[in-house]
Amino acid sequence: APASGDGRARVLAKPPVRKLAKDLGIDISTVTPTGPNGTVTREDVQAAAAPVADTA
Amino acid sequence: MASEASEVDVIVLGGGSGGYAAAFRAAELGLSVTLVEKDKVGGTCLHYGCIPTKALLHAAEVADVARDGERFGVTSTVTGIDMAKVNEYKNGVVGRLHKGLQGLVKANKVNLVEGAGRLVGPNTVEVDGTRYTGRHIVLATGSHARSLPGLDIDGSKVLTSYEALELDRVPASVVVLGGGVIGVEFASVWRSFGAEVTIVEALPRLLPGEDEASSKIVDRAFRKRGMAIKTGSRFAGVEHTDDGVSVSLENGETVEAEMLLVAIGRGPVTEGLGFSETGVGLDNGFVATDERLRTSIPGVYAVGDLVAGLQLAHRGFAHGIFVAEDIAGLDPVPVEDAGIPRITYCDPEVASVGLTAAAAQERLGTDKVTTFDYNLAGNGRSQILATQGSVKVVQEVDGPVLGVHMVGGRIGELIAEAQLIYNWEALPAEVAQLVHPHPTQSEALGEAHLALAGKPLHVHG
Amino acid sequence: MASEASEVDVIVLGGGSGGYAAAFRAAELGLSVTLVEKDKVGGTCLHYGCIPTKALLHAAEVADVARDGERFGVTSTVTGIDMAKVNEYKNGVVGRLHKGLQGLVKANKVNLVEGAGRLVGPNTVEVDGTRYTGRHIVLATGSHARSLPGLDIDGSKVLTSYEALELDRVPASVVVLGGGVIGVEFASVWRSFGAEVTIVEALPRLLPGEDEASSKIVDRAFRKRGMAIKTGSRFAGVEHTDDGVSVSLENGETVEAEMLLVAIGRGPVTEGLGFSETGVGLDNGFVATDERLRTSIPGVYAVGDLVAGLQLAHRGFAHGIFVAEDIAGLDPVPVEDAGIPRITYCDPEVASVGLTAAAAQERLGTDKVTTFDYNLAGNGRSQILATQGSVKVVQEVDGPVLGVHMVGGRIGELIAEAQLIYNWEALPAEVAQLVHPHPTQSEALGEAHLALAGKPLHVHG
Ligand SMILES: Cc1cc2nc3c(=O)[nH]c(=O)nc-3n(C[C@H](O)[C@H](O)[C@H](O)COP(=O)(O)OP(=O)(O)OC[C@H]3O[C@@H](n4cnc5c(N)ncnc54)[C@H](O)[C@@H]3O)c2cc1C
Ligand SMILES: Cc1cc2nc3c(=O)[nH]c(=O)nc-3n(C[C@H](O)[C@H](O)[C@H](O)COP(=O)(O)OP(=O)(O)OC[C@H]3O[C@@H](n4cnc5c(N)ncnc54)[C@H](O)[C@@H]3O)c2cc1C
Repeated sequence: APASGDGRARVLAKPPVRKLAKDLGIDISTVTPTGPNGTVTREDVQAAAAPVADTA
Repeated sequence: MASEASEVDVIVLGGGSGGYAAAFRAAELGLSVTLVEKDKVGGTCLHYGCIPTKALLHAAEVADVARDGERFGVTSTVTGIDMAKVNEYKNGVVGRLHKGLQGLVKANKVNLVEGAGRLVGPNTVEVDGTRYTGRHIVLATGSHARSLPGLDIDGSKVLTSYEALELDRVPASVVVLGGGVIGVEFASVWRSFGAEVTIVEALPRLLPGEDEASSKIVDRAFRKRGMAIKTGSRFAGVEHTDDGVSVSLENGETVEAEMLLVAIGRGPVTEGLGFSETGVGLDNGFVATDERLRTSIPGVYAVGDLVAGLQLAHRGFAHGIFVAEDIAGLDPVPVEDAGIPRITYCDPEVASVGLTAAAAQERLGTDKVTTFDYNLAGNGRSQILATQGSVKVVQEVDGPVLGVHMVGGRIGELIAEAQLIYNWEALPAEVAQLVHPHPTQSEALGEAHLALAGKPLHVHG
Repeated sequence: MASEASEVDVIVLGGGSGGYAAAFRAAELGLSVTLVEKDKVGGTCLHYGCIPTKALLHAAEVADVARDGERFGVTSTVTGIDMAKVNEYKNGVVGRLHKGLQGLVKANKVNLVEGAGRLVGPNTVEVDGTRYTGRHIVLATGSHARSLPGLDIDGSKVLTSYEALELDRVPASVVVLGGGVIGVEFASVWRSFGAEVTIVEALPRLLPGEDEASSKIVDRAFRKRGMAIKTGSRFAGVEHTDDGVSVSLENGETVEAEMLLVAIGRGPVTEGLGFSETGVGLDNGFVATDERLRTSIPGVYAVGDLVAGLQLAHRGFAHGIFVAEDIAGLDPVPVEDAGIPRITYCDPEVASVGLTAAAAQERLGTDKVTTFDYNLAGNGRSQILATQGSVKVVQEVDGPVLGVHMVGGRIGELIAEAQLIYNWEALPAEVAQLVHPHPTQSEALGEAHLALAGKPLHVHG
């Protein structure tokens, strides 16, 4: 099981994508990864940031 | 009565790094912009700061290289420094860049008003009797050299950087008051040009804003270059003598020299410009702003050296761009000082980004911070360049890189990479997975990250 | 009969960049390692490649700087190049790094076997009659300079880089056959040292592996430096003359010179070492591997110049580290050539990472690729250094950076930052959000990203 606490070091994402999540105010450890080997992609972060209405 | 100009979206007061960046970006975003400048666009950085000092530092490097050619097998000699030609070169660089910048003012369709402006209302700037109103105002009047009470700048024996840049000769000897960035850069230039140099700094070390390890290396290198360094020494007074000055220190010592450079810091240009009269809140002389660079008056922003913090041209650029984008409603991410790269262009160069080891330890606790210091003796390219120094990386234990601190010839350019690592909060292992080109100085940065990731390659015990 | 040594986890055959990196990393990971080297640890790069050439290039830079001092106001002159001293300096650098590396072999507890090894079985290497068995074998025998049929290297008039590094004088004139990395680096050195230089290249441009824009700038700069460049010219033959050589081209031209440098490429060292006899699959002379650097024999890997692709020392490091981690079961990410930074250290320097514009267009379609070319004329620091060139960034439309291509004095170090941008698949806007230090050459990289992000700052029309 993933260690609790500081998820930042454990989530797989390219550094600029982690920065994007931070700028958008998103906790990247809550984003569902769709990239290779469970990597969080830029698109995953953007999807998590998009207002729910967009998906309607 | 004053005449009135039609209202624009943005008035920028001051055409230095912060001001022109705000003006250009605002214009790019379709806003109408008036830029008020009383001297020359480009401000301190282009005309009296970054560019002319770095030209002098390059001439200094050329002198050192040519003097030291034998060591590399090149039979070369230096017979003198021709300050007239040095200045011609320096002014040539400034002139070309100034011309380019003037072209950009036109290309961006920024309305340049030449003259001294004054804030006369929350939306209004007055220049030579004409009133300009803007939906937004950006204050960008920059900074000027500070002095001490009783320490009068006469421009010939007691100088600030402003006068020092115009010297038509190399002083035989000079006392540099202040071991901060500007002080050590001038000290480095003059030493390379052959002067006897004494640096006086009240704090216990040179470059007190840098990581202690960096200060130590510079101190050692400067002494090796033959400079006298008096840290922890407070200035008491200066007297003019027949051939120069006699500088006395609080500890009773005196130092004689041809000139005294006063480089004890720069203060904001906020007085007599109507700022406080109009209600712009000041703090210690600087314009008080929030993290979005908003002053106490709605619609009025401040950028650059006016805002307390790092006094750097590229911080001004970043501020200017931020404010323009904020005005245009793009909701940009605020600019944080810690993420702004810092370079001191003395020999050896010093560069850093992020937190010092001490600051990181203070913030996170000693046991949460680890550092690795890679000595440039292990770096092939540095051996080739015959330079010494180190690359120190500060890391949160099991976490991202918190700071990078480097000293060495030509090391300044490397901080651009470190800046990405710091701002993108990369883990050492993520940097270590990638490969640095061989043989470069950048490999030292790579080696430090390899070591922190537990996989050192060229690390000597 | 051969004696037997006890089995180890890893035998590495060849102690160059690829081999020693594999050995060190394997040892760090707790594996027992035997490293076989017939000459000197450090291999081509340290003794006959990267390091000595870059020392010569630095001496060349020193000569140029000292010769050109007047331009910066430094009254300097160069009266000669003392090749004995140049070589002393160069050998000093190599010697110090070699000593350091020998220390690392010991510190890492790698068992160094000095002698020529031969693969005699899928787990066995024989050296001077002793058989060493290893659970894994890493082939790392590197590469050697190639020649053409009928083109004999005599070591005095017709040389490869190997002999060229040992010259005790500067040739009055030289023909460089091959306009690739090694060719242009030697051409650059000799020109700075005062030789008449002619480069002959069969392909239509210098540095054919680089983006076409880079080749063009180097071509122009080299011509301005007084070199003769014959691209699209095929070598026909060489004759020895009384004072040198006469080189004839297929187009009927002949060029006379004191020496001919043959720099037409390097081939793998795979013959006579038992590779094919033992069943190691070869491809065009190179060892055939999959992306995890596995050869056709289980447990046998190949790294570095033996593996077709970029011939670079740091690729060797990356390969070596990868294989060691793979053997140790860490499941590392394969090393891709495109992400490896490339530098040519001639004057002006050339550096790149990722795809050329042409390659990107071929891969994604012309309309899916955009590029921005920032001229160093707009970069303050480059003006100060008096260097010309450009920074070109290739981007997928609305997507990440696909390649970076730079030319200019001292530009090589900047590719370390570009390498992060490329490998981390950053968007121009993500780079543009951060600020590059002023005044540096790295700002040119920043400006190119600002422009691609739609927010140019110092971009001249
Ligand atoms: C010697 C020296 C070396 C430096 N080297 C570097 C370096 O290498 N790198 C670096 O990043 N930074 C360097 N700096 C700092 C850098 O110059 C400043 O951080 C930068 O110039 C700040 O920009 P600014 O726009 O805030 O102010 P300024 O550049 O000071 O611009 C303010 C402008 O406002 C104008 N102005 C003022 N009052 C009025 C008015 N009432 N009406 C109209 N116009 C007005 C001024 O004429 C000026 O043009 C150096 C500074 C000095 C002094
Ligand atoms: C002139 C020149 C300049 C270069 N400049 C650069 C540069 O600036 N940057 C860069 O990245 N790359 C540069 N290179 C390329 C770089 O040197 C190679 O990519 C690198 O050395 C490859 O490493 P390697 O370990 O594969 O092979 P090598 O370094 O060639 O090492 C192979 C080793 O194996 C040993 N060996 C061979 N056969 C046997 C055997 N049978 N038994 C025992 N030992 C054996 C050899 O003695 C040698 O030490 C340059 C090359 C040259 C020639």
